[in-house]
Amino acid sequence: MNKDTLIPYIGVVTDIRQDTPDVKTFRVVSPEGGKVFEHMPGQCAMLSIPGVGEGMFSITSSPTNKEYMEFSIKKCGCLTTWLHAMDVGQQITIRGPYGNHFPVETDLKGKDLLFIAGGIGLAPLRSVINYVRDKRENYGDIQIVYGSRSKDDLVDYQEIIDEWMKDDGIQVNLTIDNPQEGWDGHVGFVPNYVKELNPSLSKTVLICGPPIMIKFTLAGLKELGFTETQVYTTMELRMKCAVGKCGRCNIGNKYVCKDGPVFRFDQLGELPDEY
Amino acid sequence: MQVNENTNFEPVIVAFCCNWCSYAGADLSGTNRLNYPTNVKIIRVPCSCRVNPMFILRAFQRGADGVILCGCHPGDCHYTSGNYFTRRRITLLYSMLDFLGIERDRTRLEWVSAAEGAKFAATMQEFTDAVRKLGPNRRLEDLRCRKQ
Amino acid sequence: MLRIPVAKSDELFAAIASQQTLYLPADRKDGQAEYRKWEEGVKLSSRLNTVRSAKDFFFPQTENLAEFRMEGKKIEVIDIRKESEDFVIFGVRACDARSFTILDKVYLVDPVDTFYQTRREHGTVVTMACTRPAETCFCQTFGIDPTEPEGDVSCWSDGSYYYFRANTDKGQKFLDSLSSLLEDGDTAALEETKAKTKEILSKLPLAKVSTENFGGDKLNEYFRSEKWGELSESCLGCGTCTFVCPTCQCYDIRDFDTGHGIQRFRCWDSCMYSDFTKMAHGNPRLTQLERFRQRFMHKLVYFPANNNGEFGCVGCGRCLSKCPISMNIVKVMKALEEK
Amino acid sequence: MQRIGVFVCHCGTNIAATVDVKAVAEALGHEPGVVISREYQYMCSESGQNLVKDAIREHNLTGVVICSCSPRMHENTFRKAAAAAGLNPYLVEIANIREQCSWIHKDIASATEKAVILGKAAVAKVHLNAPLIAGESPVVKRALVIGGGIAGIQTALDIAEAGFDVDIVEKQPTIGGKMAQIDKTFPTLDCAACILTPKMVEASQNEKIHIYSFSEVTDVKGFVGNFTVTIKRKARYVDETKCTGCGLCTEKCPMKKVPNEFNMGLDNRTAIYIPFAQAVPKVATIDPNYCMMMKTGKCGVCSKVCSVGAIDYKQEDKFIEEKYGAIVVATGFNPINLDKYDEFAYNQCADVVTSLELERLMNAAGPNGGTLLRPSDKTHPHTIVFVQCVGSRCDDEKGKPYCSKICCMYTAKHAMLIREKYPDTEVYVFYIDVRTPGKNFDEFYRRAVEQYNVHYIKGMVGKVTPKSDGKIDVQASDLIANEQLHINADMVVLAAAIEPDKTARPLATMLTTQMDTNDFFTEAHPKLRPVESATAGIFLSGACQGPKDIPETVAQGSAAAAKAIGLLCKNSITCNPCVAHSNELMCNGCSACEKVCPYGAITYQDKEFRMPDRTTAIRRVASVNPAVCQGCGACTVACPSGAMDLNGFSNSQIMAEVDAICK
Amino acid sequence: MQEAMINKAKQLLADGTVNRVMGWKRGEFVYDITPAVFETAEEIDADFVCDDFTAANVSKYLVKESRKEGKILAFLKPCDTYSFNQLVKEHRIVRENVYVVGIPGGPKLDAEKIKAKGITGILCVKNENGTLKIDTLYGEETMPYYEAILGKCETCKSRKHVVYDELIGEEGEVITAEDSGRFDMVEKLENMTAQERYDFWREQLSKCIRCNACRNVCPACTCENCVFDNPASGISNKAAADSFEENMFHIIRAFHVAGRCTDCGECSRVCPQNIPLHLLNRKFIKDINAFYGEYQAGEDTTSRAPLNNYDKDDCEPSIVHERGVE
Repeated sequence: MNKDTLIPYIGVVTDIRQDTPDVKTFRVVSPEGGKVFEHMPGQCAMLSIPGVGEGMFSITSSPTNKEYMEFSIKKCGCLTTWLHAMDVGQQITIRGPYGNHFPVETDLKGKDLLFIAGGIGLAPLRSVINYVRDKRENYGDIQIVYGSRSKDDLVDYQEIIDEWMKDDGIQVNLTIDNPQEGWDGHVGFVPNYVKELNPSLSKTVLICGPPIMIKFTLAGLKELGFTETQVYTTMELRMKCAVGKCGRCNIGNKYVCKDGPVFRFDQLGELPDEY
Repeated sequence: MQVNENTNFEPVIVAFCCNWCSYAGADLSGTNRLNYPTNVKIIRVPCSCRVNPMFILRAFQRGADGVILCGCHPGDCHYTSGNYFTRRRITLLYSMLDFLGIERDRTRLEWVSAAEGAKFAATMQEFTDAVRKLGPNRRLEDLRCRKQ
Repeated sequence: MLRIPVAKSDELFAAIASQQTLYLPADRKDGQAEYRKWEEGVKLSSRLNTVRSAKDFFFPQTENLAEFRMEGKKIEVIDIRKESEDFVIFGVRACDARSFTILDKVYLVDPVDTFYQTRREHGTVVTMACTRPAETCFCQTFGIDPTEPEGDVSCWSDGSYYYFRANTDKGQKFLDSLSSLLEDGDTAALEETKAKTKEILSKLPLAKVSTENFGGDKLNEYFRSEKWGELSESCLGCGTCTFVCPTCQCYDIRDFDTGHGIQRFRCWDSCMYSDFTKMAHGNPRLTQLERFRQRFMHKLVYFPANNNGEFGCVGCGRCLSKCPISMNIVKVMKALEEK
Repeated sequence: MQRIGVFVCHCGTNIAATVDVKAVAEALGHEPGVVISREYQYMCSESGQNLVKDAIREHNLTGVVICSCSPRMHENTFRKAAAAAGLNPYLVEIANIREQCSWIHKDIASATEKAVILGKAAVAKVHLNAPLIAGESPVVKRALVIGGGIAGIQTALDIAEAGFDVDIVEKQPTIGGKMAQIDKTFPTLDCAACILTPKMVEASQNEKIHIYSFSEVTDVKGFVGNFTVTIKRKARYVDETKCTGCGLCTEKCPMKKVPNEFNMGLDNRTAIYIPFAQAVPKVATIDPNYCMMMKTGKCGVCSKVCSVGAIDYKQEDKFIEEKYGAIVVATGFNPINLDKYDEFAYNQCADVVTSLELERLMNAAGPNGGTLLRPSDKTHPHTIVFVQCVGSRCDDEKGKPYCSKICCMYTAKHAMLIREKYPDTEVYVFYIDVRTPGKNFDEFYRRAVEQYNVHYIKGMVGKVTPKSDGKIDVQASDLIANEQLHINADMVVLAAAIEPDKTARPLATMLTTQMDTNDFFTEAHPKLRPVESATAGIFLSGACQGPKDIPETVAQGSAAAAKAIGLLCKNSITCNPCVAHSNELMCNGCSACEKVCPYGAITYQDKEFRMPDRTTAIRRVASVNPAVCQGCGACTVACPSGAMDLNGFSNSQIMAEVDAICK
Repeated sequence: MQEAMINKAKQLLADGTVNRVMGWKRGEFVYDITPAVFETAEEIDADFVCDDFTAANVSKYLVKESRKEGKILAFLKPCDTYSFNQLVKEHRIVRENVYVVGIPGGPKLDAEKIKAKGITGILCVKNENGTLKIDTLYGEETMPYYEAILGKCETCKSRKHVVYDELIGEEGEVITAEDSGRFDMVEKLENMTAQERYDFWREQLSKCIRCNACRNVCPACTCENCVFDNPASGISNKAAADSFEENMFHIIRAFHVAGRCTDCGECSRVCPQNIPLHLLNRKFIKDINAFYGEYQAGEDTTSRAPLNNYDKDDCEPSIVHERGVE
């Protein structure tokens, strides 16, 4: 019998990094070593602890990483609380990859890219950012605008400072919501910051963050002259099967787990406002 | 475990005991070295009125063959009225289980005071014997939980 | 056409059951019908349809997906799928037969659901043409002809004979295996029965219900309709319609700790349930209006949008007779069409 | 992921002799979340506890399971040890493998197996333990005593003695209660007033004590340590602060035909009155039902004669609010109403009196100045019949099922006093049983029979019939002689049953304390907590809890005071954190929990919530006052939605134990 | 009757006493009637119906409706008034926001019972002197009226309205248990052996598809969040995966409504599988009456529910063991 997509593989957690007070990044490999499966940037995987729950998480490592996958996970429910309490060496179950991905090899190729992220919203974009960094020659300018509540809540802060900021041709703009001691960077909300930065209209935008941030940033981008066809985002809804069958994650006739999670805003605009 | 019905059958018995009387009564039967079967495992609750019917069903689901509930004698409740509520709830629950055809001897409620160590031991012996006679719980078990 | 006298039906069922498990609708004490495994003494029901639909055979209410053993930090995944055995479902009505096609469009598209696939492969569907449609029937609305049911084998009855026609290889093999019992005969009486049935069909109170105003292109128009409030206000949010529906396909995946391992099972779920889309941090369908709308939008708009205009309803009428408050897809269609 | 430490105790050989302790530690070491599993000779010893403490620190434990003796023995010990090592004490669970395993079983294999299962259950439970913090709630250092009889006075004096402020609320114009009406006390026959009035004065003079006479409690809010009580100060139309109690007004008041309650209506008083000479406070009170000025607007004599201008006809009821840390109920008793006892002709014949009326008739301050005369014709009675158990020990609706306890003794006292003072008077006592338990009580009773020749007749009085000649025919049966008797009596004295004061029932509702079917307050435990009510911070003093004589009342008054003092001594109360709590999002507001709570710890509030449809709505939800809740869990089962759960014994914890045991 | 109700509704709407009317709306067939809220006289004229098939108990809707702006008119049958009262008692319905008009009760008819006779294609149903004349696609059929009476109406407990602001028609009487025979089936089961009882309930409960219709229609089940939907309760389950879960669900549900269930019979009416669920509730009611004295939930809004009450002399659970056959 063929392997059913609902039956998961085993993954071993080999490294756990505390990113922020409530976000940890987990490194997962197969028990035999190496990646459990290949994926494209923006795709997701179902992680589970049997008896606790199963949940969809975006794969935050780049496909170009050939050794492991990473997941940045915010503690919010039963399963994530359990995951946060894990020690290195713990096995989990994993299945995937699921969903579509950012069109890194098609529509985005050769484009100037603007990444806008808020809080844990950086997680799905990180995969794309590192993919693009690894295939730098295929893309134009890269600008990253990333904001969080405070400096401590910036996910992947070390990587941003140590790697992204040091790369040529990458402009990183960080912001935090409120002034804080030891922070001499920008202070303010992401949507306003984006407007202040007044990015060039030639850029293709990839945005991810809390719904309210997306809403205002999108409005701001439109004011600046961006069109919806230039902006991509990635969605999250209640999922169980991750293969478009169990019937919960649809927005109109589109299943986020299968037809998404990556949508261009003009596509989303055609769908009912139920997310 | 392949249950050879009725022979070598060791029933699993869950006993809910209120902290103030029955649990102390159980302790006393220990202090007095009064033997009762190892089948009985005690769960301590503050008062018999803490025992939700859900817990009793849960025990049967998970493989208990008998459930016994012990509390202070009526009138002696540490919380004055808890066991009166217990009595009503459990009477109705047991009656309902009986109505559904579940064997009566799988459930019991006994008032055991902190001084009644001997009664506790005797009750547990009696109850275990009765359940042993009935054999494994089949009418209210969850097949998924049956020990393989 | 191949046929067998109705009087010899027990012989027929015995012959089928000797080869594979046979299920057919049988009457229950309470006057309703349910699919039952045939054994000596089980009679084919004369009721128009069963309470539960025939989807149970391919998509059972609950099924285990996998088992997990946990020890220390280790997890072991146990694939518990078993090769299933061949079986026959006899007496499936045209509506239910069509529902399998609809379920196929969900479960057999990539990635294939192997649980469903296996059962589908092992099951032979023998349909039974309707002769006494009820007032709740509206399968014609979805282009189904209850006198010409689909399935691996189609079967008709004129009261004296059962007539058979194979529609698939599997069906042909099935009929071949019964060749000793079946004889060729003329179908004049059957055609008469069909004609009578067709006459009744044209007189059904719901005969005029039409899908012409529905389909994938109506997405935003109907989603924003003001009728939903009124339609959903009396909905209890139970899952009766979903669970008796032959095409409802939503499920939940849950884990159960058996005390000696974790069983992962899936079970039917209903988009009418308040927790259907509930997440740790919110719920996109907070009110019964949204959940109610989802069910009907799915059948009348989303499903056709994704499946070349095919609707997610077969007009079996179960929800019409079973909804505790008698709200149903026909009422919804009529209300939405009103301007 | 929990980090749990398991510690298995040998208890010398107490456990180790029948349980393979090493095997238990080994088996539990494999349980999920267990990171260390050790066994030790004596876990409760200093070094055993250090083992636990070190492990907590070293392994950063999130939970501890001790397999040892009963939690009733050492739960606290290990909780303290955990706390000392920085682990919340409520993250410790005990598996009882001594009293409930090693001591009752002999077979090592099966005992070990059971010990492992008990250990697993504890591990499963501790997985779900939440750190609990015992809340603290401040204590208002002031006590309220409701009722100013001997019980209330004694309690108040004792509390004041300990240095705390205490208020007495008394509904009558004076404190003193029933004891003030009594003539002599048994078994010593000393004068009640002589021993009571000094205490009344002491109470009035103690600066820690404030007396709200002629006042009633109308509302009680709050909980132990922090009650807010509304007291109604009824208008007495006399300014208490000005009145000197000179009594001139009472002499001059023209309205002199007011039945005198203090003398049981056996004589009259004036409309403005001071109940009795030693009243405390000695302040006049106007009875508006009789005062001519109040009724007709014409009179004003008292106002004219009052030199200090204390009279105020316009005075109104005043409500004051006070805060208290403890409340002592001392609402006392009353004789029952005898209207229904036609057979004793109480309403037809003035010479049929109750025992309390007899007290007044015999009292020097009573209507006859202490000479016993028949109320009807003021003649000296020569034959007096006492009827016992009038309304006590009764099966029917008219009376009370209980024994009123004091009647046997006071009847003996009355009989003795009468025989002493009027040797020519024959005294008959009809009794069912004579009950005289108590120090010197039986001797006292025997003296009445033997020394004073009181005729004690075991039997029932069937009918009392007033005769035209002023005599009273008492028809009775003598059960011992088995004969019917007719006694030609001059007076009949009925030992009426006593019942709780009528104000007690509404008060109990206000206080959320419980009462029995006879309206006596129910004590928290009939043997071990006799002066506490089940509601924390409410104490019981005197006859409100059950019939009592004076020494018992005083003893209980002092006991209640001691309990109250114990509470008031604390700056704050540490609350048991194992209390119920309600998940407001799930609460239906149905009041089921409130109905089963014996402590009144659950209250309902209308709160605003964000509803699923993004609107806000007002919902009625339960909330538990952790300072009052005692953690019985009755509410958790009454709650159908599961909104109510109990800390330390949560639904999921108990089910985890069940699962572990049945596995 | 329907006429009088329509007039009353329109009058109360017109004079501003209420701004909505809770009633029943006609459907596609003679029997598929939906509870509905009407806001205008036009809507009422068009769709309001009250006839032999308006069996649904609308009191549960008032939990939500009574929290909305303005007062709503509710037409309540005698049995519905008990549910209504019970919900008022449990603070679930805001009494001030409902104008209750009592209307005569059943007996109502059950389309399923007509269909069970093999009668199909039902177009019209008329009661003529105790005989139902049923117009069908296949010609006219007849059956005795009493055989089509809805199960809950067969054992009607009361024709009395325990609460109303106004009454249409005359006040009826409470019907004794002997006269209604509502405990007869419970008693019959009690007299069976344990094995027979077990077999009976297995056959019934194994039909359960866990659609939750019984729970969702039940006026006593108005929990904000049912324990069976709440993963944190530890007993949540969805589609019964096992015979135990069928038992568990129905036992716990019956227990949760014990002492609160007014015996309105809706659970059995809506069960798509015809499981006689009301027998579980009636068993509790019968036991409560026998053990703790007659109690009718919903009869008033002040008495203490039997499970939130006690008597020191209550019987012991051993009474169950001492009863007749096992």
